[in-house]
Amino acid sequence: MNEELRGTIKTGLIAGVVTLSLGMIGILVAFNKRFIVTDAVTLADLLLFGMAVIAGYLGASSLKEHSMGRRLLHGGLAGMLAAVPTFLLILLTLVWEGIRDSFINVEPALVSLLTLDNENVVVGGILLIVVFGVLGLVGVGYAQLPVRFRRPISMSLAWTIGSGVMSDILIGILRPRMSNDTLRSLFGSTGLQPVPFVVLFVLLTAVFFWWQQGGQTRYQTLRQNFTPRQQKSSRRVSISLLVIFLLILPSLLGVYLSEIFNEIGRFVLMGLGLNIAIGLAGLLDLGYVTNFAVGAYIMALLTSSSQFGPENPWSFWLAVPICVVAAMFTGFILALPVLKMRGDYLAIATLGFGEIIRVLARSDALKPVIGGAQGILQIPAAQIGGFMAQVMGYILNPINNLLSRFELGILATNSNGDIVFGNPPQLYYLFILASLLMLFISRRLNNSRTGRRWMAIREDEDVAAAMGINTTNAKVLAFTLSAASGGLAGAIFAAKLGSIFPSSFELLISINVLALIIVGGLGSIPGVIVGAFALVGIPQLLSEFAEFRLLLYGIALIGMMLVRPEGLWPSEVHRREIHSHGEDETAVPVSVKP
Amino acid sequence: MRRFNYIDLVLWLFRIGIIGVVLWGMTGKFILGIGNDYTISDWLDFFVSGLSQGSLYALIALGYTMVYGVLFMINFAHGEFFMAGAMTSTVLVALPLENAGYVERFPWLSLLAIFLSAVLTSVLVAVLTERIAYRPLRNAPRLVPLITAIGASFFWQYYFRGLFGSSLLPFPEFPMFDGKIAFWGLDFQKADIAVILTSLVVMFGLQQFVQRTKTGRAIRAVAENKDAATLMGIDVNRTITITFIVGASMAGVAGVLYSIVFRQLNFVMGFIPGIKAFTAAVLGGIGSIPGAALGGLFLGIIEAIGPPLFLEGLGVAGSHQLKDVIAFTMLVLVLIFRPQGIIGERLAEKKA
Amino acid sequence: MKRISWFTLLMLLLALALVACGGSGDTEPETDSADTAADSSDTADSGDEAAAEELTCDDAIGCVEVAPGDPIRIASALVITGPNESLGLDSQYGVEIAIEQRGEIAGHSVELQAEDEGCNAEGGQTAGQKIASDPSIVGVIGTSCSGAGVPMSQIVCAEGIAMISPSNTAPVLTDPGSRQSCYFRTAHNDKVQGRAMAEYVFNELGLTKAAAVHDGDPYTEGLASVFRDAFIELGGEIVAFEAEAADATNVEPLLTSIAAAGPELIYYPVFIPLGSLITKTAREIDGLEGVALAAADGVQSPDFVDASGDAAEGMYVSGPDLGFGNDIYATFLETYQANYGTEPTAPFHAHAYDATNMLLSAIESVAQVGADGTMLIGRQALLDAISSTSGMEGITGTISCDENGDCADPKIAVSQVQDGAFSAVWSYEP
Amino acid sequence: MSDNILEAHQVVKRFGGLLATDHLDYELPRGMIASIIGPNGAGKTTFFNCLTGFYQIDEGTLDFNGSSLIGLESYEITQLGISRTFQNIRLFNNMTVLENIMVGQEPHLKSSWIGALLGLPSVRREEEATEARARELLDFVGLRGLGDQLAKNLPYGDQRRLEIARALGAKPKLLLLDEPTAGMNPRETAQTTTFIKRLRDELGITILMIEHDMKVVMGISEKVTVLDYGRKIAEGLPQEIQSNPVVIEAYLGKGATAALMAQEKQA
Repeated sequence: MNEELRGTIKTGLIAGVVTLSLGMIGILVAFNKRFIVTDAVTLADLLLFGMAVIAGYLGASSLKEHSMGRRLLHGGLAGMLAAVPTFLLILLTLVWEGIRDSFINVEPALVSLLTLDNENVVVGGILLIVVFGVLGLVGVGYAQLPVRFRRPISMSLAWTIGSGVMSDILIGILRPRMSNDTLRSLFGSTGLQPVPFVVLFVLLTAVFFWWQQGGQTRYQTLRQNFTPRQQKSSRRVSISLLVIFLLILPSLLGVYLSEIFNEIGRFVLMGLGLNIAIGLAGLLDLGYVTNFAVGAYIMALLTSSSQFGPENPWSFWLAVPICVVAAMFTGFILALPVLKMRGDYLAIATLGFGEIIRVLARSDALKPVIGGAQGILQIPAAQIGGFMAQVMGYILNPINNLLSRFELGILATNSNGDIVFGNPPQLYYLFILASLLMLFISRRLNNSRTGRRWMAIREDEDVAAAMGINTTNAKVLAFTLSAASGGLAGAIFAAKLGSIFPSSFELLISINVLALIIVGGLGSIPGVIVGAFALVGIPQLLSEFAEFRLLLYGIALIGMMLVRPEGLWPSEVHRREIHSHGEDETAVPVSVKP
Repeated sequence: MRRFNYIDLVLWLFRIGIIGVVLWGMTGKFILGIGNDYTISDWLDFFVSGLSQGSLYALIALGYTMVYGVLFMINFAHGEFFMAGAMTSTVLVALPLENAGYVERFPWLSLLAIFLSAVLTSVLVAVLTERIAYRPLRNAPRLVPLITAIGASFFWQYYFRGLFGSSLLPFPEFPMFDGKIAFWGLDFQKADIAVILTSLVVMFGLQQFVQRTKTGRAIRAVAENKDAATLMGIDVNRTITITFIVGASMAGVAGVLYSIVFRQLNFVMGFIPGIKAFTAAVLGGIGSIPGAALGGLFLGIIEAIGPPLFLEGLGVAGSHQLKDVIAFTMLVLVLIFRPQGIIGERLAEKKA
Repeated sequence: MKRISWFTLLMLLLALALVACGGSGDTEPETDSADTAADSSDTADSGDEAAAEELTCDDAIGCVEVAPGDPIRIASALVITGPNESLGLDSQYGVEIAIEQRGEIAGHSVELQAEDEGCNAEGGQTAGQKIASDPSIVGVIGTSCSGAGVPMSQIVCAEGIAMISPSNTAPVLTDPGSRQSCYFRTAHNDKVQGRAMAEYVFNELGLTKAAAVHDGDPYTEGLASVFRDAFIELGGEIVAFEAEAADATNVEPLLTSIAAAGPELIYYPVFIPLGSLITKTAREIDGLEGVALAAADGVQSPDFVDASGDAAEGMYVSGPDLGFGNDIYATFLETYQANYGTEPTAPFHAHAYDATNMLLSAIESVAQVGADGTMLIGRQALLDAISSTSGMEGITGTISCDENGDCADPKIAVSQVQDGAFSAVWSYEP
Repeated sequence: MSDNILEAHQVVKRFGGLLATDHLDYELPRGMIASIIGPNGAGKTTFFNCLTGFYQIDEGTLDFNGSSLIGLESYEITQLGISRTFQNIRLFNNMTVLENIMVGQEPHLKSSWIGALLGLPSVRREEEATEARARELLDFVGLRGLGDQLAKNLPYGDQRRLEIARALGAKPKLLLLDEPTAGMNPRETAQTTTFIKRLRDELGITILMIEHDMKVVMGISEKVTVLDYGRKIAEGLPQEIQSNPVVIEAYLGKGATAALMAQEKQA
């Protein structure tokens, strides 16, 4: 057997095992109700038959030789092999009656899906292999396309399918702006209608093709030929457009997407804070939820009108600074015992703090003070009232009146003339404000002497000390300042929810924040934002996938790191190491010893 | 010789504070008699159940520590290897065997089959994880594999949830682990004793393997210095895979032992033991095999005995709920006294 | 710099496109005020009136219009990922079966949009916002966890969407002071259920020394606290009130502590994993040999009996009497097994099934159907219909809603596990 | 105050049972270029580490400019005026060349993080001054124009120079150079030798270096100390050391005397 054939067989079987897995863990059946193209193509079809195309594509493109016949042969073979494990499963269901007692998702619906609804499952299974073989050939054909066609087609296919998957989100955005009939002609109850699907696909392909075939260069030349003054004004226009865009965003997106933006904002805040500890100072903190929890609980204790709040509840704005300071104080106190620890010892100690907070929050011991399992209720939303609100109302109301013609708006006053940060579009402005503030602070610190000290410690702690840096103080400062942002996030979070329960302060939060700053690009401030969009925003949008969401999240984490280990938007200095000489000098003892 | 600064002051206060709380709690317990009145046999029960739980932590911690030793990465997915072995062997081997009546007729053979299938699954999952999620990132910044490990952890949890469902699975009752056994007039759970003994045997075997065999030496060489090991003709990738295999086997064994003691499983069962085992590995001194064993036992025992011993005497409500607080406080306390863990290698002050 | 301008350009294009759409589809009357985003749903409602000529919506909150051939959409917001997912998925299956059995309502099928509430407050809020922002959703079955239910009920009620929870038990949700007007539940209020068990233990079993254990979840902590207070009020003594982590593996220390306190009964109203662990371990602890065990509806499921084995024999469980004199449940269980390949993994599928039927029946009763098949559902009318539900026979008993939205059958059964099944031994009515 | 910038008396540093420095006495007059030589493991770098606070000594006294160094953290010692370079270059690899030197100026910077947040003019001025001085130092060590490179991307010789520039940033009174010419070719070595001389002559910095290259040692040192097994076995002018048979034997092993003599004749 020659090398190439073995490669093709391997490719085909791997694709086959993946297909089999998709079936056995229930994804296919679950997604078979979810249309991409209404009443025609489901997500399950796409996954199932997509595997065959991919197998064919990979089988063909790994060949060195270019003869068409061999390519078709290998592609077709890979496609067919991709159906073989599934076929074996079908056969297995015939002999093993009780298979479902063990593999809960091997159900009749799966078998009928896999056998293309054939009465006779063996015939159906063989049919599946044939179909897979043909689709493998399609994959070969795709591989044969010149790159200049292939790329636009892939891109527009991805976008079109994405629109189909996200149809309910799109409907949410478009509903206020379109008549029901128009909407119904575009979307089915799930998925895009066939005609719009094709139109969109063709349109996007054309656009991408044009862009690639000259549009991009033309745009770039245009920009290059700007005079300095033009450049300056174009930059000014861009920035003001960006600002306007950010201001009207919530009304553009609607309530639900604003809510997702707020969730992203919460994680951006935490990410910016943790980025100080990990990205700048190299202190691997796995207990960031501690600061968040402190901020949230202090906010609840100060402003709640329940029995846990003070007799005269504070206003949100007065309580926020206290929350931030309290979080910083926690960061400071918890930094002291862990200062001498390095690397992973630090990680586990901070993880321990996070767990301690989590347990204490729900404990009976502290129930009289912070509510234990029943949490703290009746936390009022943040609001601006009185004179301040009046002044803002004079500015905001005319703008809103103007914008409302376009179904848009910005921060609004309610009927009493107060500004209440109660619903997501209003809260959005609070998050934007807080995020911009923290962005500003992060940037300032990043580009200052303090930031340099932290980076020096991250690179090599001993040498940093030899340069005259008081490393102890700098590390304590990093923990303290890093906590501030978490406290702020917690404070807004409590006011946003109106009630807090211990279940909001799990280890998963720390892990999520850590993941987003690394996926975004460690030490990079824009990376935090991109990371938060990728790891908080997208999973929210994927709520369609319900119980498979975390499975996809796991795959996405692995995939993103494999493709871009330096992060989605790395800092100027690519691929920064966390520990100076990582593995040899400052690392903790590492040998496998007796 | 160094001057005393505010940090040292705080650390001393912290140490004195914790020791004070502990002493106060014990005073309350034994002298003032606050809380329940325990007999010697009760205390022994706390101790033995902690020891049994700790043995499981230790077994899982071994895998953590070995992988850390060669790759310097926290393998967050290790708890999932443990879960994979336990779930698969239960669903595909243990329950069918029980239904067919084999568990009662050939308990030892059935047990052997269960152990084998668990180890096999754990190893398969571990090798796949290493191959796909870790190996391509061998030269990436250190935190990147940590993220893929977290991703792998999510993936495997929900993969096995998809395969076997999310309900709580019962594990068959084995006659030889049922009931109690008496030593020196005191009763012990047979299952606890079995777990402790098996763990000891497995850990001893591992120690011998790492010390005595050629592969063991290769693992140690790779842990010491990968480049040098390559020069010495050691296949580093292969050695790392073997390390994963050995670590995952321990996890597989631990998975079955866990099933024997607690007799119930579900797809999230790996997460908490995973975190605890990681803690144990660090507590003992990460990278050290006896350290992992010691750390695991310490953690198990302190979790069991801590609440009644330290907290009840203080009159704290719901003291058993706070066992994690005790465990992690002790961890921090230990790391303050010994930043390198209980038997971690001491860094010769600072390296210049 | 380049990237920023790129991003801006893209976003600008998108914005322009959307605004353009806004201009073209401008058939709606311009009734809304400045905060368009918040009111967008209402606009949609009122805009639909033109289409449904002969039907008029005079509802105080507004109506949902279902076009001919379109499904009636309801949502569920349960915990379907994470460690508690067996709880929520089980309920979701209950909802799905109820929809499946109902078939069509006046020519419209019923479609379920399943959301995840993650068993925490922020999850409940996010799911709530998603549901609230979709004007086509008639009602919600959710949430699983009380912590998620508090913020979610505030959000969906602001839009007048009916919400029925199958498993929230926290008293605060139906407390007259804090209850949201659109909130109902088919689960038993902790106040009732905890008291029922206390009375049974003290009056019927004649035990005077009890221990209670919870796991730090609002549900279990609430029940344990109510039990403790009621038991003391009746004249009993609580010898130990303990807590354990829900994901604990080693409960021997906990039970050894409790054994030393010398209770006659241990009440642990926790969920299946911890409940089963405590049940099995309690049988092996010295000093707990003759001690009675009791739990609540959190473990009232075949899964629990399977996982606990013989150890569960003889223990008491409070909750609805699922053996209620009809055969709905038997049919239900068959369908469940056939559709999902497993026995129920948690107890609340039954409550979810009843909640869904309650919602669907209410929809059936208030829906106005036009000649062309268009359906109008008044939101206020729906809420009124739900709250006037009475005497509906469900799996969990006779469902009747009181003025606070508690709809569970007031009768609470205390069952005993006998031969691997729950059989009712006593019934409590407040 | 004596004329010695550095005085060490009976310094002992133990690692386990091993005496890394064995009752070492050392005096360094102000303004001198001095060298410490000795075979590998003689305790030279250990002595440097004791001086810079990386290690705490077990016995003896260490005085710099008349004040004791004992018990000080290494950052405090740097602030007093001792800077150092490292045998195996230890730059902040993922920072730019300029940033490296700016970090070196730490002891003279005053701005706090609060000032930086507020964007105070004084902070901005200080940053500008720091950067300007960093550029000056870059020019001084001959790395003009490389300021924005990542430190790790510099060639080896430039990295050594950068390390010296970084150390100079602190405006030290005493500069400790740990094998400044290791790994350099003869041309670079010659350049570095001149450069070290310039440091003393132009900036007035006292220099203590560990060096293996005898040409460098003999060329610019005004005093040479020989360590072996943590003990001082000889001290004096280069010529005296060169002809000291004890040293030659300890340092180069027996039979090396002749070779060295021959080398000297050539020079």
